[in-house]
Amino acid sequence: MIEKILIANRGEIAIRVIKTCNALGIKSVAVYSDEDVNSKHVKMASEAYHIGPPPPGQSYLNMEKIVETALSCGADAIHPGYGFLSENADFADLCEKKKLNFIGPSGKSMRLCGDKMLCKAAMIKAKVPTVPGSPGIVEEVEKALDIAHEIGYPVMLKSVFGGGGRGIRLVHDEKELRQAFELASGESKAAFGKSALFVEKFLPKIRHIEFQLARDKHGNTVHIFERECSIQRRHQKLIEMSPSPVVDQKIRDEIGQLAVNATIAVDYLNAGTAEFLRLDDGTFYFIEINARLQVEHPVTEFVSGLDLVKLQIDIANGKELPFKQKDLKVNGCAIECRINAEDTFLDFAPSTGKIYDVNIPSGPGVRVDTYLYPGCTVSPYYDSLMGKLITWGQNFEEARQRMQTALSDFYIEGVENAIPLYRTILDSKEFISGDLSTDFLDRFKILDRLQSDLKKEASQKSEVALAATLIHSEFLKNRVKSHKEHGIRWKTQLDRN
Amino acid sequence: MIEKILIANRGEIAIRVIKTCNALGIKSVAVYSDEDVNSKHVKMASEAYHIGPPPPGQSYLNMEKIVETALSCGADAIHPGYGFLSENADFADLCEKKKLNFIGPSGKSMRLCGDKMLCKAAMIKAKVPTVPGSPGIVEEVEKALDIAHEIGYPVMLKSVFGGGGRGIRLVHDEKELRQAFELASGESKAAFGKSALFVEKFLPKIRHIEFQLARDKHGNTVHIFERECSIQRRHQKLIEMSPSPVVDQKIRDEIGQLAVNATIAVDYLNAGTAEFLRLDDGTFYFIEINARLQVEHPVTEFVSGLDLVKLQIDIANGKELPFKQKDLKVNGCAIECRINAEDTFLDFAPSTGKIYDVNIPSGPGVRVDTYLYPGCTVSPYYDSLMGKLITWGQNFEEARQRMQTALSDFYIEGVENAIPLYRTILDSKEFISGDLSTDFLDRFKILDRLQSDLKKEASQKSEVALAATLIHSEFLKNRVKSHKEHGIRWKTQLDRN
Amino acid sequence: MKFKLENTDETLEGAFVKSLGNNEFIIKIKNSERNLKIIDMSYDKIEFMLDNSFHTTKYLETSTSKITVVVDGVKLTFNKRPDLDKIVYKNSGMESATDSQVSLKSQIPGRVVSINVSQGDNVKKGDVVCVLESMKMQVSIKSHKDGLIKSLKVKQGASVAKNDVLAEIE
Amino acid sequence: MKFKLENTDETLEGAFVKSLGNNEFIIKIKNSERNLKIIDMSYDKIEFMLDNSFHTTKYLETSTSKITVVVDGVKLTFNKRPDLDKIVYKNSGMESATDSQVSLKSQIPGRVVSINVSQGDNVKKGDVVCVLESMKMQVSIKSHKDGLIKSLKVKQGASVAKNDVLAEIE
Repeated sequence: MIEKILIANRGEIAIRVIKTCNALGIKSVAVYSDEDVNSKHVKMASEAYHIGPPPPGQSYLNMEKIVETALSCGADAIHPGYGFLSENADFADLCEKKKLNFIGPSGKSMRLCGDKMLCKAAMIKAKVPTVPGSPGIVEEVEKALDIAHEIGYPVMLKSVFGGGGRGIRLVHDEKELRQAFELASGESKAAFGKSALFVEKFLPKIRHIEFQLARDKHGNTVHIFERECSIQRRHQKLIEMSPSPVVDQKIRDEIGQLAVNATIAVDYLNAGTAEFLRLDDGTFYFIEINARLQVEHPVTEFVSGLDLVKLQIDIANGKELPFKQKDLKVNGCAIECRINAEDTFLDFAPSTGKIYDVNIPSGPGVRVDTYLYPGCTVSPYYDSLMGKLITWGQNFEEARQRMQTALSDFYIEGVENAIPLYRTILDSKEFISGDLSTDFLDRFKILDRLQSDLKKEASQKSEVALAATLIHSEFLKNRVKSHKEHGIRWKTQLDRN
Repeated sequence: MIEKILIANRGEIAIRVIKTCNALGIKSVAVYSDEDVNSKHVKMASEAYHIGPPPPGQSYLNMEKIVETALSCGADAIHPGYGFLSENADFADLCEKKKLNFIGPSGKSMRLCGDKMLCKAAMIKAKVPTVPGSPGIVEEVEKALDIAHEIGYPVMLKSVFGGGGRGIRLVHDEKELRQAFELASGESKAAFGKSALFVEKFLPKIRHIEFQLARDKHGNTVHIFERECSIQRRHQKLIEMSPSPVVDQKIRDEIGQLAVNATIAVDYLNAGTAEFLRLDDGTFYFIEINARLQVEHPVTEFVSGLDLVKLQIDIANGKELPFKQKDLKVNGCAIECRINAEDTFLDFAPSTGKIYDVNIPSGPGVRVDTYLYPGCTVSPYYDSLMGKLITWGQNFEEARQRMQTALSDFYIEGVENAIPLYRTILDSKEFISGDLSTDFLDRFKILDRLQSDLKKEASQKSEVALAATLIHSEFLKNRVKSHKEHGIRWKTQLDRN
Repeated sequence: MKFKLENTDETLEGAFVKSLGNNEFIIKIKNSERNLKIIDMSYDKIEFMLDNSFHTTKYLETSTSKITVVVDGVKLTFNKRPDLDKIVYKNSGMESATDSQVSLKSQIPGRVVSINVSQGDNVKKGDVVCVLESMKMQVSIKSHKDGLIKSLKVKQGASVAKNDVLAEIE
Repeated sequence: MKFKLENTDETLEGAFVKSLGNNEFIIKIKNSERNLKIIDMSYDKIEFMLDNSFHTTKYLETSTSKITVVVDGVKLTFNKRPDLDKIVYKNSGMESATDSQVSLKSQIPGRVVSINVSQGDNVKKGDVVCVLESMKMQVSIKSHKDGLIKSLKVKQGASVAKNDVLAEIE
């Protein structure tokens, strides 16, 4: 039985895993780069080991160093989180070789999931419908141009590696495709040492709906409902929810069974996700299996009542799933907003730096997974996900209302973030009516509405701001500079008569 | 429909009500005494009005002032929280007279619930079993002595007013009864202007189990399961949970129906609680109806998925209950620990003062309702409840594990509290096996175990503490005094070579 | 004090009227008197009641010419010089570079992955000048106008901060 | 430095051995060398790694004779004078008054509701001397020994702080 888990990750997901370890009495081991010596996962773990300099390649992607650390500190298992080494089949193999219990699928299964072309073939064999598109990997930009010409623009340029939306580019013409091909190759080479791209027909107004899966070592397989993840920017998810407004129990049973078949087709182990695209006419196409715990797993935890990390550990321990498909029922509705460090109005460009202040919301049905604390740093070396705000309600409307309240209470000082954008989205009649699609932001000109909302809000607060400015000029004007420099917090001497 | 609610309360319950108001888009109005100008409920409400000096009699119990404030600010409803005016029938009547929607039962029903003797008579009529004891109010100490002599010591001396354990005293002999009678009269006179005590047979090794109730204006009545509240100190609840380890669905249906009958017998309206004692042989005795939202309502919210404050508002708006008894199913298990400002080793005596630092736990299945923030004050004028830590799990064990983890993460600097005590209780085999009773602390000598746990913990941390002391003498020794005096936070100049 | 909300005709004017003692004041906003009670004040943060609502304000940046405050989580900037009194919206996305600017600045912090032009090249608005990497993403930095690359200010592999000049384009 | 854990025979001794630079040090605890890395330090709080575990320590009270620290949420007090080196447990409940003490002190803050004895009265241990009210509770303050009420130090209605003397009993 697993007694000590090394978490080969950082940020909110490392903290998430530590929390379950603590509850189960399992020792947790954090690893950290020079950049993360002050990070919360280091502070929370039972033990923490330094593994290298800031660039991921020299620390969080350094598999030998991580395995060596696990062995020398006596960890018996490794949880990879998401990103980094989580879907690296070589790492899974290395763990197995070193007798470390890798909490995830086998290297072999991971390779099959990761190779989108082989995976597609396996799905076709298992009668799981897939997206119409190019037959295999496209090595040369000229070949990509030929295919695009054949199936017609716009097309999607995708990387066999990547996932989570990275390495996916929509291109409208030859020029864009050339530029995108070069960039995508570069990114892929930088991250994975090699490039392998393919082309797929662009499908308009699609929804992204995925099914949470779990499979134990005894072959028991279930899906734990769907998540609707259609609100995206640049093909990366922003808002996720479960259940989906367009999935009823009949569709859930039907597509859920396809997801289970897909899982069995790649001999998957542990928790994973089968991603589907859904067209406006109700057609579902399998796109890929994410061979890891997803960022958005908390929405499934809320509606299923399960602790998915605990489930992962139990499966890794060889236990049988403690339930059957029929035991699982959707309870209420959960929504997640990803709290990314990025500037909505700069095309979601990264925003990094020190967090001077943060207020984390709380309340009935509110959960926040985050690494933020006042004084921490959002590093440019790692991804922009600072945290996740998840709310649950008996129904969609209650979850939405709680999300709105929690968003208003969420304050982050130091980096740009999308909280105002989420407030605009959650207020929109289209979101409320469930008219979702991956081009939601463009289709409803959400950024224009956001600008108008921000103006309205500024106008509402202008009198209060004026009062604050008056106070400043009356009491603080000459003091701020000098005191800020010395970092002194002082109490003002107001009249006490 | 209610659009603006004045919350005639303070502390965590005022904040709790504000959160639901925010989610529902209802404006919230806080009231505050001089002592509370810096309190969190004032900061969170849409509006806040000063109502008087610190002593409750001149502020939070000043019904005329509160009603006047509600009328002048345009509130259309009043939520009384618990304590203070929540069970004051005159206040409910006054609100009704002034056309303010009082979110609770009618004054008439409240009077019946509050008069334990009349209530007992109503229950006997409704065939709800009650505790054997004195036939009515005992005005003179000599009469109390006679009754005690008749039914035999030990006996319980109780106040017709009070509730929440206040005004209940266990006495073993004549001398104790005389002293207790005098104190209880005094307290009751101070708080309610009059005294009315009665005597009941002391029942050994009892459990305190209560049923959450809801009744709408159309007469629909349901119970929302039981809460086991047997872990107590001085007859006040410390830990509550739902479901109870000794209540199965059959008993839940049976006693729940008694609770519903009790509710109807007093023509109750809105959310309330029927309290029962359960003897070791499985007998349940009704003791009283608490005519308000209870401190421990969050455990019911967790296992039912309901927002009870929202339910209260809906009922006050005249809506019908949106469910039937058969729709309500217990989902998992929830536990609550009350975070009181009191010194466990000083017989739970109050501990007040400034909160220098606080860390509030979070995580899956963790909820904290609290008014604490760094820099706030725990006032001697009001009760000792600083907050509540509530955890949910799919089953008792998961809820317990999450509670243990959350308790370790909960840090309060400035006042004594019972967090270490709860850790000892939650670790005990008796708690785990569900062997609960109101004398749990004494029966299992929990305070002795706590002392031994604290010693063990101190011993485990002694080396770390030694390291910290070494650092202090090396780097900080001569700096602390002067810097603390000036309130300066400085970064030390360590060698940076 | 007087200032204007950008893009609207709303003008705001305010002043302290008098002290009532006990940290309470009468102030005037838009010609109506309001009650102000200061609850707590530190060098960069003030908590106060305006009439009967509580507000928290943080001062993020203060200089003689402007002040940036966060009021109940909403960020506003005032220009204090009378001729420039206005509120500039956070996130307004309205401050993009114009044709008259020479400098192409980085709007994000990052590492230079590649430089796609050389000194003396002619570029069109929208052409990729260089690629930055930040937070695992590669971001193309595009020319903000048609022109000639006068000079390149960064090298491949270099780290740039937000607002660093990447190139000068004339 | 050397100190003893109260009620056990465990003795702890420690010292700085050397600096490794970069805020890392070798220290010796119980004769074994340990690696200490200071992460962050302010006047009342230190964050450090001891070997490979992170710890937070707050210094609540420091004087020449003793130091009270909270280590990862656990409070410990060291007496630093060599003859008194020991850890006094928080919440040990062992510091109750003894017969030799004259002063009856209040262990809670509160308001005096009633005084139940007069100067010159004889009291027995456990007799109620006065009643305090705090946090809506009435708490009886009982004599800590048999004796004679020499003087009463409080009046009805007065507020008392923790550790205020209520009466002197001889």
